[in-house]
Amino acid sequence: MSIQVKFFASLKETLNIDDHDIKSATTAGEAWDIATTNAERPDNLLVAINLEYAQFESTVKDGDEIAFFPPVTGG
Amino acid sequence: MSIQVKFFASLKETLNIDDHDIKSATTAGEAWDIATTNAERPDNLLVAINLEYAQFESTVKDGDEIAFFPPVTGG
Amino acid sequence: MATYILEQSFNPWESISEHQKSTTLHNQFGATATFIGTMRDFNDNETVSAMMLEHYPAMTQHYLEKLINEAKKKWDLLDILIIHRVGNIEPGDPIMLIACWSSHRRASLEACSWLIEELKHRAPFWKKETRINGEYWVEKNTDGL
Amino acid sequence: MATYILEQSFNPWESISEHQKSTTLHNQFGATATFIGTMRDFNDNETVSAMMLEHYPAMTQHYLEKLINEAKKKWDLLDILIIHRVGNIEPGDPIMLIACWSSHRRASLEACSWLIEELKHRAPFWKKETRINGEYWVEKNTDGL
Repeated sequence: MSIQVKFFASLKETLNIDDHDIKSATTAGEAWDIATTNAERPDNLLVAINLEYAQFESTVKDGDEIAFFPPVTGG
Repeated sequence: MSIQVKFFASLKETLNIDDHDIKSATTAGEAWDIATTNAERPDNLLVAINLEYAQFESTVKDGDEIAFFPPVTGG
Repeated sequence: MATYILEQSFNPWESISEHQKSTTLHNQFGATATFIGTMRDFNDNETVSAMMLEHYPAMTQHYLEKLINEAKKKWDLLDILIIHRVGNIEPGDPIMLIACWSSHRRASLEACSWLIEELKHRAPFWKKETRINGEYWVEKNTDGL
Repeated sequence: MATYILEQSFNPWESISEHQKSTTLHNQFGATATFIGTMRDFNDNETVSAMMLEHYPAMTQHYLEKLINEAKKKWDLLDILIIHRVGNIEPGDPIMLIACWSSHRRASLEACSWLIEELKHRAPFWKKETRINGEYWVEKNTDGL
């Protein structure tokens, strides 16, 4: 029983945090709080659940992959 | 003293006419009448004087190059 | 800025690549938008086996330069390349190439689209298609399609 | 339809040419619109000596395929090629390539412009620039500029 949590780009550096699993969470926002031990959410923070953009209120379930990252700047 | 008259594409074939000089004309329309011996002007006929699009009422002068052609279809 | 009217077939990607190398654009451009128009082997649901492209050389040269100057006034462009075929063309042959280089994407994209439409509606080229039943002059260009 | 995420520098014109040869498009396409985004050696009036492009591999692949499928629904396209660099990038390197093939010009031109904007606003890539005073994450993409 676990949820994978990933961080990217400036967010990963600012939080100084590695990708890791958490045991459970009911929403993406709760996953953030657990994974970062309640770090403040930056402005413009984006979240994806299983490779799709989601909201912090979106529900998560066992086995999900949740990613947090800043605005994208590719292209 | 002469004005060059040119014809292009389907127009040249339909009229069965070669590029030639005429002695004088006051307007592009008159140049058409003289050069084609009063052929009817086709719908969509275009005219250029010295490489710029013009009107049949546009004045022409000695030494001008007048071209008549159908709608362009390049690209 | 360069324009070429060619009587032989050309490789559009090599032409763009060579033009880009020949310029002093290195490390200045961030965006390149290109468009290639290619001869298909059918039109209006009919097989087209060959095409002849006639033009009015002096006016063509004048108009291509005029379009380039107008585009440079409208957008912040670093370079423009226009190539157009004339003469006998076979299916699969590129007919027209337009390439625009700029610092940022909007200028090159908008200029490229604008140049296509202006060239199609103002530059003195005429296409004659060889179809099964004979040769036909194309009567007019489609409107932005 | 193809997407490639590359860790090495690539020649955009050769990539398009090779892709075009590898497909069964021959004599069917009449229009090819392409866009190349290239790394410049300055940004915001500052010299940029290098760039690192990070991405979220699984989501990137998912999004590029999703964008291609959406574009195919919106326009009548014969083929699409998308290439995006990741890793360490040097000034003058192409970063992104989008090429669209269609029968008529409007579909490829509109799809190419749309794909650029969607990729820039949805695909999970992040740029970090090396400037004179250090390394800086690019905070957001310009809006269609």
